[in-house]
Amino acid sequence: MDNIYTPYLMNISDVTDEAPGVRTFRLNFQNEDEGKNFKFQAGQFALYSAFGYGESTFCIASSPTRKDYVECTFRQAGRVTNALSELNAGDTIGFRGPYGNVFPIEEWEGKNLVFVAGGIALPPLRSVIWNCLDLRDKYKNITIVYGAKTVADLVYKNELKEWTARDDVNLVTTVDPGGETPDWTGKVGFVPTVVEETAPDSKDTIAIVCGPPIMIKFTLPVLEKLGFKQDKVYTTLENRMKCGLGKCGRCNIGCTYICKEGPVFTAEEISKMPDEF
Amino acid sequence: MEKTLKKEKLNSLITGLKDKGYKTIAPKKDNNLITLCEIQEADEIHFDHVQTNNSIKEYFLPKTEKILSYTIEKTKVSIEEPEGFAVKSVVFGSRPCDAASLPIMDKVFNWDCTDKFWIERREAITIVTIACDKCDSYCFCTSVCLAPDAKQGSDVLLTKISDDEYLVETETEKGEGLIKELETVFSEPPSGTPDRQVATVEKKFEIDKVKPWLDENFVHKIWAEFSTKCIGCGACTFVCPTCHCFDIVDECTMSKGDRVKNWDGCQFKMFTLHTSGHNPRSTQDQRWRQRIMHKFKYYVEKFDNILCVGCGRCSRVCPADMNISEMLEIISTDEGQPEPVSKE
Amino acid sequence: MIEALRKKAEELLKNKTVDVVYGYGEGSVPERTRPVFITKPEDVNKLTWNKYCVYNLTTYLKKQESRKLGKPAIVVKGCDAKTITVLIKESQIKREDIYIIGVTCTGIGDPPATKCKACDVNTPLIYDELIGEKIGNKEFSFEERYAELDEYEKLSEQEKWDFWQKQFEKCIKCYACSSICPLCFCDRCIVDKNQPQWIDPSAHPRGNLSWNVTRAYHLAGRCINCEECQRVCPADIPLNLLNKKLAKETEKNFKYRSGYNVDDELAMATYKEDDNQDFIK
Amino acid sequence: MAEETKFEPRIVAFLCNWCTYAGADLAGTGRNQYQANVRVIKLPCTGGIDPLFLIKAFERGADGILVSGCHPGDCHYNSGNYHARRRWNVFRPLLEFCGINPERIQFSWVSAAEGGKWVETINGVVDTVRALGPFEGYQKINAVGSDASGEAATSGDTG
Amino acid sequence: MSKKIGVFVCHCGTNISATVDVEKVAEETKKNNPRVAYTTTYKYMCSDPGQKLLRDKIKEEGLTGVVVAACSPKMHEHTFRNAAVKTGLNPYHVEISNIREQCSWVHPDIPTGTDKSIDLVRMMTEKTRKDKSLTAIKVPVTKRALVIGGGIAGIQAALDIADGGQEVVMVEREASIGGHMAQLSETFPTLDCSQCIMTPKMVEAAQHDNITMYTWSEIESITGYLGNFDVKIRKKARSVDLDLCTGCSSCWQVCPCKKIKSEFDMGIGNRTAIYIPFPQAIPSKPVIDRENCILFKDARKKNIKPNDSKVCRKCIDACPIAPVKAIDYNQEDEIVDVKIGAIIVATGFRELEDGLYGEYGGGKYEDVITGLQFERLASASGPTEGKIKRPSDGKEPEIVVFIQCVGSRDPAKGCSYCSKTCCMYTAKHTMLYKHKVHDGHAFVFYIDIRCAGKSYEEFSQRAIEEEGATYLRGRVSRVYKKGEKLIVLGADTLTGSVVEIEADMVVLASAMKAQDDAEQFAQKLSIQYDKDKFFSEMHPKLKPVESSSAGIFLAGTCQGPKDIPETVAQAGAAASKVLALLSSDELEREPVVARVDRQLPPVFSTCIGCFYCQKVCPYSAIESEDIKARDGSVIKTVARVNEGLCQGCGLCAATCRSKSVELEGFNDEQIYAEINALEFN
Repeated sequence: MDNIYTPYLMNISDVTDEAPGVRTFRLNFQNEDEGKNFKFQAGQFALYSAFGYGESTFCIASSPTRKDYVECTFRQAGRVTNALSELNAGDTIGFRGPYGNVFPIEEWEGKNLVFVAGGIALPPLRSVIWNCLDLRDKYKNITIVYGAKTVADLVYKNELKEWTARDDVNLVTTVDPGGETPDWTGKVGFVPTVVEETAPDSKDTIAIVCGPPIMIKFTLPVLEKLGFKQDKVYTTLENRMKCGLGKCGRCNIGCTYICKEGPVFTAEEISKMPDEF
Repeated sequence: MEKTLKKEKLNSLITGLKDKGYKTIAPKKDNNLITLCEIQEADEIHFDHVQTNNSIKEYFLPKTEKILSYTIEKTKVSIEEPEGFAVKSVVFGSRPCDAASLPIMDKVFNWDCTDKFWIERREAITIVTIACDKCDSYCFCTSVCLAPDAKQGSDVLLTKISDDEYLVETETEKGEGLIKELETVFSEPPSGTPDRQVATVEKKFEIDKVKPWLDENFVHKIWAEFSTKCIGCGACTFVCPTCHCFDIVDECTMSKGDRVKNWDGCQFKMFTLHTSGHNPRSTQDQRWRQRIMHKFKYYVEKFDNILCVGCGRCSRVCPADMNISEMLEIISTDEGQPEPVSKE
Repeated sequence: MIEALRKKAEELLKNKTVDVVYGYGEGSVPERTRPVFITKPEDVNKLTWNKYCVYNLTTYLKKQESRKLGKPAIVVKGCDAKTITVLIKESQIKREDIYIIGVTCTGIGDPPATKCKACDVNTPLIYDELIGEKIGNKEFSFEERYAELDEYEKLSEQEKWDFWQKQFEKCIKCYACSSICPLCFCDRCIVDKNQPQWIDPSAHPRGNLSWNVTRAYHLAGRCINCEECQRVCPADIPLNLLNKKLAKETEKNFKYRSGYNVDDELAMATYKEDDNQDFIK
Repeated sequence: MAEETKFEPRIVAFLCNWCTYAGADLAGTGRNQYQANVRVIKLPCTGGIDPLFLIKAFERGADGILVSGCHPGDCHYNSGNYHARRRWNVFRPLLEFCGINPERIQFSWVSAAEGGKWVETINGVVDTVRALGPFEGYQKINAVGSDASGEAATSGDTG
Repeated sequence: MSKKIGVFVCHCGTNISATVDVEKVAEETKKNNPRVAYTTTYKYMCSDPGQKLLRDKIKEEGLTGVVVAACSPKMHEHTFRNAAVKTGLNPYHVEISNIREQCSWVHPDIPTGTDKSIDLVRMMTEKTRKDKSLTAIKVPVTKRALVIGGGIAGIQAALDIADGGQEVVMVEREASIGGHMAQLSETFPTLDCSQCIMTPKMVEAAQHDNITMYTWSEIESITGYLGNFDVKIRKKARSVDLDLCTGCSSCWQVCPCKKIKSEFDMGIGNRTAIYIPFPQAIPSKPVIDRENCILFKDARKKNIKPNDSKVCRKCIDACPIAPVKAIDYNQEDEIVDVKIGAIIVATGFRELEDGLYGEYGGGKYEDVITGLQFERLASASGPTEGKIKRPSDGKEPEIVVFIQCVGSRDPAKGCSYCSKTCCMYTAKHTMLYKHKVHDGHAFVFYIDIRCAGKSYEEFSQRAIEEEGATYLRGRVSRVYKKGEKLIVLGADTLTGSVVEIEADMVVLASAMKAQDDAEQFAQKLSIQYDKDKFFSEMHPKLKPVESSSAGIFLAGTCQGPKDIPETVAQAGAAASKVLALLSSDELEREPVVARVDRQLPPVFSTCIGCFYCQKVCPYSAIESEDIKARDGSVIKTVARVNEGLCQGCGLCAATCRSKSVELEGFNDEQIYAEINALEFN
């Protein structure tokens, strides 16, 4: 019988420093067969292990359309992420996943998409953004509103440039007041305000929001005001997890296990959950 | 299959089990405790108790268990799968409530994917239960749809029919197989209806009223009122036969390590603490609510089972005398409207 | 006594001297009591006092949930009262922030708790109001105080190791011992520090040895011998033996007994130039 | 056990920077040879040694530990060694009470001038621990988890 | 940060490579240690090419951590850290593995030494994995010095600093500066008049633009640290307004209390209740002795304000200052706050209490006096105007016995140490006596004569040979009174005979003791003191004027008995240290300091505020900090380390039960990593 707790062994093939304390690993399966059989969909997460320190949960940040590798972006915070950040290209990490549900991107086909992300919450959306961009003709307008505290805190700076350059993507970047640099050309202001200013048309549009709780709290009313129905607004949740498999018993909000029924939820689903965030 | 077991045959039974390659786990007195633990001789077995202090859980979900080990050489890691954790054993003399916990927990350990550490042990271990001939005021199996002679989870159920004789009933093929393996130890069933000596466990609350109340009262002042005295330890969850929450940690030296699955409990404040310092269940009332909700609402919704077998251990060990059946009694008799209190 | 206790509690609540009274109430069974938190004068009849009032209620001084109820009056036996002295010394509470209802006590538990055998605080050393007839506190010799250690100290090294290994093996890391301890008041217990993880969190013999030894060591010169850790241990580990051993060494080496005098310097936060150093080469 | 292999005790020494570490340096400068069983961990002061360090050293397989710092009154930080001494005054009996031979944790004062005493001390520790033999008790519990399941770890098997 | 560690194994010529296979160490390290990206060996790492190699490889290989396996860190840790800094690498990512002093030099067997080296290097690479960048702590410096004590040490130090251009605040607890030196008659070995050389210095100090003087004042408290002390000075109520008073003497001339024993005259002269301690006092303005003044006595008795008492108002009536009198009976203590950058402690000594030697009649017979009392007798400005008279009857003593080592070198009763000055001043006393009483005879009982100092030996020889003092080697067993005479019973150990002398006066060369309140004072300053309560220098040889606390220096006899030249030299030395310190605007300190954990809300800190750390800290470097909510309410009170005071011992870190305090450079992760890398299992 397979051990559900055994991770794949992966090589770190590339390390990118995104922002202070934020880093992206590109990972390749050490066993090629495992790599060939591996499949995931946008929205899913995994448990990454720094051997000797333990496992940490975060989303898969690369698109399922890029099949040769998996990428993850994490911020140094606890024991495991600190240990991960010590690693270099060539080192081994463990990967257990993919777990959780997915963004229903097929349902979104033929619709406009608005992605709203704040700070270190762009990585969960990056997977689905690239997924949709790689299938560009299936979707109508794609708008991305992304904000961070300061210019330095913006992640995926190269990709932001790439998106800016593309004429089939409307990228709006913003930084919190005081976080701008002299040569900053984006907006200055908090994400909810910028969303309101950008005022994407809610008709036939799906909004995908991801960010710190405070940002979500203020963005949802803005979207509502813009006419977005709760079931057209998606977000991802995170909670402390140990197994990722619905067994260890801690990631539930009320009856809902984030690891199994999530992490992707509509605003409607979330509004029905008890207040235990 | 029905048989009887004479007490005088116990020796042969235990020796027989040993001969057939079984490890025997049975209640044994250890100072102030009655512990389910490995025994060698029938004499070691203790009978005259209500309940063992530890539950059967630890033979399927040990308090600490290696789920993999690895060696680190420079940049390379090699993983070694643990082996030999499922040892052919018989748990002899556990209580029906303990046995009943196992099929309940099978559900979560089989949810979508199978936890082999649980399942392989389940396969390797045969449960021979002895129905309760006595109980105490903490017992409430009858309130959670079980009974002192409940059969759920047992492979073989023994019921005392006289001072030196047990009625032996097999409940599963595995149980039947075991009895057959040791056929000579058992006698034929008595003719007529045997006098089953089974304790009478008082019914404390109407379980049917519990979930409807919980559905309505996620926010209620009773959570805080009842749990002010809770000290936030893990005693209740660790002695509970159905509490199965666990933690996964790495323990290692520089070059080799183990990934370990340890018991964890929802009453600890660390249980849900994010690395950011945020805690979705930051106060004891929230944690106490989680425990009750998990057992009597969430698990029911997910797996159609109450996550409680009424063994009463949590209430016996609670350092602050938090009594779960008392809580449920309050809930099941609360006729009033929900009393929402504002959240801080 | 119960009446006097209830009357006092009622008066304190009525006068708004305090917001809550931490006391003992009836428990699940007659042989048990449980902590109760009385906030309304009309509820004082829930208070009781008998030989099953084993709890050291001062532990609720460290808990945010009970502290939220406001300024407490707290029912303490002589042994429990010593905790308050330590808590004051260790800047955890201010004397004026609590009201101490001392109860005289001739022993609790059935059979009587070990700590009661050489009890020298039948009358609490610190209180605002004393309930019950004042009892002249007895004095015991050093040997009498630590008599229960004798049989264990006599064991050979191997016997000691085996004894404690057998005890620690039972530990399930439920942390009832530290949760109940009124002096284990750290926000983050050392066992929960994972960068680095000094104490293996697993309940295997290695993790259990380091946890139990560290827990005891962290109470050196502090433990006031309320024996709550031992009482609550679901694995029946005689934890207080470790605490007591440390108390003995602290008294032997530093002439210090925790909880007796608020003016004493904390044993483990000070030193004397002539401290014992026989063992140092 | 099949054959006798010569037991070499594994010793960890926690030394203060100012006295004993310098004393050990002096022994080196004087080319005073001693047994090579010791691995030194340097700290500013013995007062900075938490008993957890010692437990962890045993967990990582040490057969013996030496803690050494400045003589009383010589502490670079005025009173660090006095506080350390207090700690050991209670910690040592605690370990002894738990069945750990106190000879496995030794303490000494070795000044920066006492290269000779360092050699003597470390040889003494090595010899004493060699005579005591491997720290089997701890070795057994250290092995737990790495080659046995939790269940086996809790069985009363004393081998 | 990703860790890429480079390991450089030094041959140290053959010092290491002769007994350690350095190539194997490098190879094994490269092969096994995670995060080690580069290893090499080199003949002499500390040489210029060695350091260049280190710098080049840091850059080429992109190393973020370095382990140099070489000699003791005490030798070249600094060298290699500095080399790393030049490449832009933070120096605290460089660690030394000591494989020379603690390996190659002490283990001759190559396999053994090699194995141990591999282990030591592994432990250090693991520690390096956990190294964090640390930046030197910069502390601004307040350019003002505080000198505590206005004796010769304090005055000298203050003048030197003031002349160096820095501000000085001087605090003297007596009514006048001058100290013991002002009491002396003449000084050895030149016999020049003490007043003549002291008074000009006192005046200079008083008039110096850079010196602010507080007499009749004491230190209330000192907080802060090197460069940034906050000092509270208590100006005791003098009852006289120093600004108004001209020192005209009208008041003390009319004072009716004339029989108060003068402290300055060591009790053998009298003074009034409103008084100046001595005629040359600076400031030359009086103080009212509130204990003895009848007005204050009356006010205390009646529990009224002093100014409301009508018992005696002679002084205020006599005060010519108008319209506001210079005397203010109701004056109260005043607290002055000053910010200070460095401190010199020059609080001096006291003479051994004379009652201690009852067998010598000390404190019992009036004519048994102490050395300082003799100074006052011999002083031209003393109560006898320099005439040697017996205190009891004013007669000129014909035979005077001087007893040396009273209290000194007597661990049983007095002090174990030698008071250092007594041999010389006793010799001086015999001379002064002979000069004034030509027919007189001086006997000296001594144990040893210790006259090490320029011209000292010659001086004491002169006392014996030219001035005719009789030196007897031995102890005096008893002095008792017989009629008007004092019988001195002693032993002459050189002849082995018992000596009995009928003396008119006995002078005890009493020991120099630390001030009575030295212990409390040291605690106030957080400086160390020795068993005799003299303040301890940081290092007995190399840091003789530094106290154990950074920024606090010692001068004069508060640190131990010494004579005037030595005191002046030490004061000058302390002053130069202070000047050096005050010459920079900012001080840089090694960042090896403790830190109390701080976290984001809602945790803020894992510290629970038990303050054990504060109690064990030898430097008072732990403060308490209230973490407040937006509304100002206190959420939590936690410990905080004052970086300026912390010396990096780590006591707090080891004391903290929750390990919420860590020592930078030796933090928990680093030590854990070292232990974890033992790989014994």
